[in-house]
Amino acid sequence: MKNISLHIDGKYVQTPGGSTILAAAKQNGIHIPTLCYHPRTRQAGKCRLCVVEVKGLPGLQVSCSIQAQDGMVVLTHTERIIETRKMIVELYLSNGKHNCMSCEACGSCELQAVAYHLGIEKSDFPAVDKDMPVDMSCPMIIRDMNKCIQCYRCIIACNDIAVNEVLDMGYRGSKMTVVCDTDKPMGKSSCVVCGECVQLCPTGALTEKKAIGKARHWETEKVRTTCPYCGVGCQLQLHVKDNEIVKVTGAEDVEPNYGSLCIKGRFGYDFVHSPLRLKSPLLRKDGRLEEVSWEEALNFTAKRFSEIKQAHGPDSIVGIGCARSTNESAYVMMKFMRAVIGTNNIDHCART
Amino acid sequence: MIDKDIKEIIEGFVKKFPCRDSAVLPSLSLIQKKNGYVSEKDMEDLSRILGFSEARIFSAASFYSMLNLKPKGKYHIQICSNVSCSLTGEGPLLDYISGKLGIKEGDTTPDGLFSIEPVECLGSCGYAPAMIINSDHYENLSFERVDEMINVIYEQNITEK
Amino acid sequence: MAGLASTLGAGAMTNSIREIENAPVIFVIGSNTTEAHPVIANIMKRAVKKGSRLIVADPRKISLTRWAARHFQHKVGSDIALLNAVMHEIIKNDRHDKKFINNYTEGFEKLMETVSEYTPAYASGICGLPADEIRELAKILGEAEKVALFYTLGITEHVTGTDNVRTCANLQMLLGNIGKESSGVNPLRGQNNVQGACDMGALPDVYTDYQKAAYPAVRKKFAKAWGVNSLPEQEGTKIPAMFDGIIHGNVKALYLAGENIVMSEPNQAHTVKALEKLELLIVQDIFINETAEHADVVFPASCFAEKDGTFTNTERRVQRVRKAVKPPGLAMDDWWITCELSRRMGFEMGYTSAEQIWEEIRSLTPSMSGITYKRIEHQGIQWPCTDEEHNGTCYLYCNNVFPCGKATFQPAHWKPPAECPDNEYPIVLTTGRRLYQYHTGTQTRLSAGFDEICPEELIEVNPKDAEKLDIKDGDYIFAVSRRGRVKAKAWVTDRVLTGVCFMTFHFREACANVITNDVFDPVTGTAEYKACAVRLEKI
Amino acid sequence: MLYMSKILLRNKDIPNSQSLEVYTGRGGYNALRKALSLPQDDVISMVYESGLRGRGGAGFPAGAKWRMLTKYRVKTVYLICNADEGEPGTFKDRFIMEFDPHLLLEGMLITAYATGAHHGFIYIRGEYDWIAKILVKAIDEAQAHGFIGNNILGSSFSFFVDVFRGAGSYVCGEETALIESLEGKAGRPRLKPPFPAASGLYGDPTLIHNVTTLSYIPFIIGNGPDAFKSAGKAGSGGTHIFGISGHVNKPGIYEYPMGTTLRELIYEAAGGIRGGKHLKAVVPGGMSAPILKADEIDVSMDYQALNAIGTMLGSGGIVVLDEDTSIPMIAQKTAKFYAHESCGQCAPCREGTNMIKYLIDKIIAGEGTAKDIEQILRLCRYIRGSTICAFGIAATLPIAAMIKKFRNEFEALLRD
Repeated sequence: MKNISLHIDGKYVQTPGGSTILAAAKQNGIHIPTLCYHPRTRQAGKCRLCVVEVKGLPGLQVSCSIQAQDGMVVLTHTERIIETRKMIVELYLSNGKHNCMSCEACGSCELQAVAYHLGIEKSDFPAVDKDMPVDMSCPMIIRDMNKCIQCYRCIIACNDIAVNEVLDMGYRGSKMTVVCDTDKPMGKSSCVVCGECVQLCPTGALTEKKAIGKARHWETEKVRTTCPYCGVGCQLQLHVKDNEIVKVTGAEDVEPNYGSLCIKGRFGYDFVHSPLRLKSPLLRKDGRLEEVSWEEALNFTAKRFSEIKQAHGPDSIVGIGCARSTNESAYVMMKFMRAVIGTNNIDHCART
Repeated sequence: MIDKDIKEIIEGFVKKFPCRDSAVLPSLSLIQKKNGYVSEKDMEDLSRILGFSEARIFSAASFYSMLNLKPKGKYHIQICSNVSCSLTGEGPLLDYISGKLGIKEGDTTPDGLFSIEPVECLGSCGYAPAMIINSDHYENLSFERVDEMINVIYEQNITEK
Repeated sequence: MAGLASTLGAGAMTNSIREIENAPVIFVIGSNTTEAHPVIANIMKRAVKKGSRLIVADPRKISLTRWAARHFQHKVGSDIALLNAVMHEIIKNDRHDKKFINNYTEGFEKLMETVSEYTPAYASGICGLPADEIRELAKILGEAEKVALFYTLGITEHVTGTDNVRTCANLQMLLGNIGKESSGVNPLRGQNNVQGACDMGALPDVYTDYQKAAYPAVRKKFAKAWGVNSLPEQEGTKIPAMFDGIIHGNVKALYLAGENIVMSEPNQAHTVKALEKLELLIVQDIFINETAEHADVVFPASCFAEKDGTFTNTERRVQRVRKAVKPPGLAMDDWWITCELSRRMGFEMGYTSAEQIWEEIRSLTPSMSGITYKRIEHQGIQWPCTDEEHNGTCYLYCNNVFPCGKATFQPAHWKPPAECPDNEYPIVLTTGRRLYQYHTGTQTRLSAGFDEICPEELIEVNPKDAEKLDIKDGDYIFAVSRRGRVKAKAWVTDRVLTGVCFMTFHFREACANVITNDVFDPVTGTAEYKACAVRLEKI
Repeated sequence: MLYMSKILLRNKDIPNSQSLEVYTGRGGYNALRKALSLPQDDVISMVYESGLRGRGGAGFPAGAKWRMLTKYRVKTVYLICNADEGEPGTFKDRFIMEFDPHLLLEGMLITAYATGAHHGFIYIRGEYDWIAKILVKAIDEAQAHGFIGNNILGSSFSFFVDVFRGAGSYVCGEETALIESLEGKAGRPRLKPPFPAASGLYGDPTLIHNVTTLSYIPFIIGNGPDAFKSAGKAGSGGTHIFGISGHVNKPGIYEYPMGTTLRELIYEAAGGIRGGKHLKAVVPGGMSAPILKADEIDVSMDYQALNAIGTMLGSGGIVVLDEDTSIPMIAQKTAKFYAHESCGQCAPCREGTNMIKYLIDKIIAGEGTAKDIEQILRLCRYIRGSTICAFGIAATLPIAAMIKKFRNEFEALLRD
């Protein structure tokens, strides 16, 4: 698309045609706060935090959904805009239970970030009582609707990204809340626990149960890797603190999954730290497997392989490689069987 | 539960409208008319018949104030509580009826006969006060006329028994 | 994969995951995509929302059918009859792509001859589908501008698996759905690095990049690179033959890296018997599993989060694996262990990093020679990628260039499964996976929450069969075959047809592979996991 | 002198006015015949020239709306009659549908012909059960006589119409919410653009008009645009149906030319204040219109004049309040209504209307402080213009006006 030019806050800026005002501003280093907008859920317009003034248009316009036009004159930080944003954030704080102290989302919460940005210490409105029971019924996901800001991201995630069609918006007005199926607890619903909703939730309304209390967002190192389950090869972020994986999220900016995962990829990581993991080489002695040193186990094995090869020929030894280990390991195993043992008896579980 | 007859009518809605989406609201209203309210099971059944997610059906059913997700009395009285209706008449009609039936708003009488609830404008502002019993509309109400109507219902139900 | 290699040239998905979203028709046969490849299923469902027609052919009413425009519920093991009849109809109605067939394929006459006898009426008797439904499927596929075909183990895990795959390829060649975007023949690989393990030559007949071990030039090339005088000539054995070799006493030692074969191979008793007969069993794994219990030596290996390297996904994309945490105790990388053994047997490999190994791999592997760790730092690259300027390949056979000149039709006749139901074992058992467990359960069952959602094996039984046998939903029952018996809970559901039941191999307490049949496709050595005869017994 | 003109209500008091026989006997469906003999664009031009403005509340010129649709002639076009009358104080559309359903149908038919629509819906609020039945009967009758169906009156024009009942939601009067509701979803307004003229029902171009607007069409086509224009005043052509309720002697509906003064309507048409009391305030255009004080009623009832004094014609629902009325009580009812009816979709409206209600309740309960009044005004100021649909404006303008004009009454209730 051809570039168009417009004025934002008195600055002459350029943006590709078809961009929203929000995108145009972002490309040019102008920050407009958002809550419901996310690049993966796209058109939003629910939180109204990204409002701007556009010369010639009445009222305020949501920059996340209005297309930038050639010659448009946009203001993003007038008093009216700032006051509107402050009002909205204060209303959110008054109408929900937002306590950052123990909230799992602290540090990655977008409401917290916006409040910080606007300098809101506490809401000037009285607190309206909201006390919805926390839904703990799902083994993987905690739903605390007191922290929900009705941004619709989880609903778009569930219906348009993962297309599992479990979530929708129930009731109306101030009673409006996200429901699973016919307002069932998540663990009793048709939810397949892909966690797309958790990944896209901007606050602590949806959190990973296993991650609770393990680490603050800023304490973890994020390591990009490839999922160890099926052949799709989803790209993951492992959130690591003190040599422990505390959480897994999807990597949003790459193929093939662009952030999507399934229950196994997102929640099936704790086998890594299972106490049942093998920690030492084992050697069968008097019929029992006993812990031995690497030296002993390797020497024994090498000796036995050599003996058998000597006695029965290289084809009496077979190797089965692993369809779950790395290419590099598979290659080395293949090379070992062919170059060292001297046989083509190498196969792997290619079929299951 | 959606029985065979209701299912047939619903399938008729699907055929009648240019798009099956439009069958959702008429189906929910129909279910309520037949069953008195829309139960969880009804919504699950409807989801399967129409091929929409349960959540989508629930989202619609829980949005509209005329659809009940819980059972109501046999005679569900909805009284306008908006401006024009509270300017005229002898006093708040809701308080009068709730006093007469001995139940609070939102409740059902122990015999299951009546339930009452305030509603917003019924479009009878010039003929206030107004109320609806099930789907029948009543205007220009006085306490006396309300007494009469309730008594008629009582009598009808005694003779029916 | 042999089926695809012999028809089209390469044993891999022809197209890419992201192309699914734009396919006008998506034809899924023998793939329970929502449970086995959930993220790909998401993209299929998104495509449906955007207007694609999703067509499912599967003996089970899998979850994907909820989004499908049509579900054809054919009988277990009748795929060739169904697809041959579909091709019969397509040719009859002149809906085949003559230009593609004439210019880019060989063997069309043979195909015509083979499918000529598969009239819808004839196939109907085999598939259990009305002839009109077969005609309808042919019409949908024949009229579509493009069709993207997907299959998984429902196609391959049959004694006729190779023929099944070839038949899928025949269909797509007939329709000219090869060599263009959002079409093709797309096998979805079941484990994270099956594609990679194949590409790396962990197979008895090929080196990396499917370079044939039988060719002297190939052996010479690798011998030179590895610094050895010669490399073995004789083709090696596949897993089933290995077991036979053990039982016959020809094979004495097994070096097993990371496979839980007791659970994953069919006819468990046979597998265990073989393991017990071995002189030496070396197991390299992350857990003591059912197989490691028989080992003489167990090497503790590192898992995916503890090592550097690469995996290759189902769309041929080589992606990085990165070390995030330290392995527990003394556990080490698989390749380190193998290298140490090698050194002790007098052959020094001397690698100090995974990247170093990769550099050797790409020097010997033409289709990956352009892929470096640096280039895939952010996003993986799909092979073929022949030099460092090459951006990788989204879909194969662009411009209809096939590795062996032309694509070859390889028609096949339908054959019934090796073991068909009879009076004693009247029900067909077919096996597969559930969303909430993985493979033999070693990973998911040791992760919190999974056993809460999916705690035990469920045998799917059709309500009519259940009624006949007086089985109620939730009853514990026995599934009995000629090879053994398994006890598990019955799930009475119309997901399966009458006369069919379904199980998985996730639970050691009730593993379907105790009773599955150890017969194999003669070309690939893949077992017929998808069909054997059982009877169900009420307890 | 007050001149009562009858365009829409001319059949109201005729016995059996709902029947096709009576309607055609009084010249009904002649305008349709005339329209069918004209090119579609000529029909559109007549409506354009008449200056007819939408009577649902927003007052958008009807002809301009039609012209937006003409570029979609090749696509499926839907026509929707918005009969979801739900604004407190408004009760005009029901009388047209109840007593003259064929007038509405004829209006829809002409509109459909001009704009290329072949399928129409009358979206009627669920509470109007008996009126829905009248409409269904009228449609059946019209269809039996060839006014609705295929090849209407021998022409190539075909049109079908369904009555679709709402289920209790004020927001569904907003046209995109109404479309969502017709599509079986919760009635939550869509983001605009796209506007319904480009992408409406089922994603197709859609024209939506209020009952009253559509009912003027037969008169305009039958008598020409000038006849309509001259029935009102410049910029506000035609008549208007005013529904007068509250403290007047003769509440009810009255059709008068645009430009009649509010004083005339209260004191002449509706017979003045009940019980000889003094007037305190008037809501001139449904509960979303800012309130007027007794000294502001000499205003001409038309779009421009009412806008000039900070209020609006809206739906023409006039609520008259006498000297004994508590304005905070009216504010409380109004706030409760808007909090109850907010669809909940966008944050300022959902959270804001609820907070306004909370604060007014607090003041009425004697717990309020001066800061609460300021906070209500703050909410009114910033909710306005920041919401997805006009509901946010409707919910805040009246409250702000009540506080500004009767602040002492609110202050008298404060805690200190």
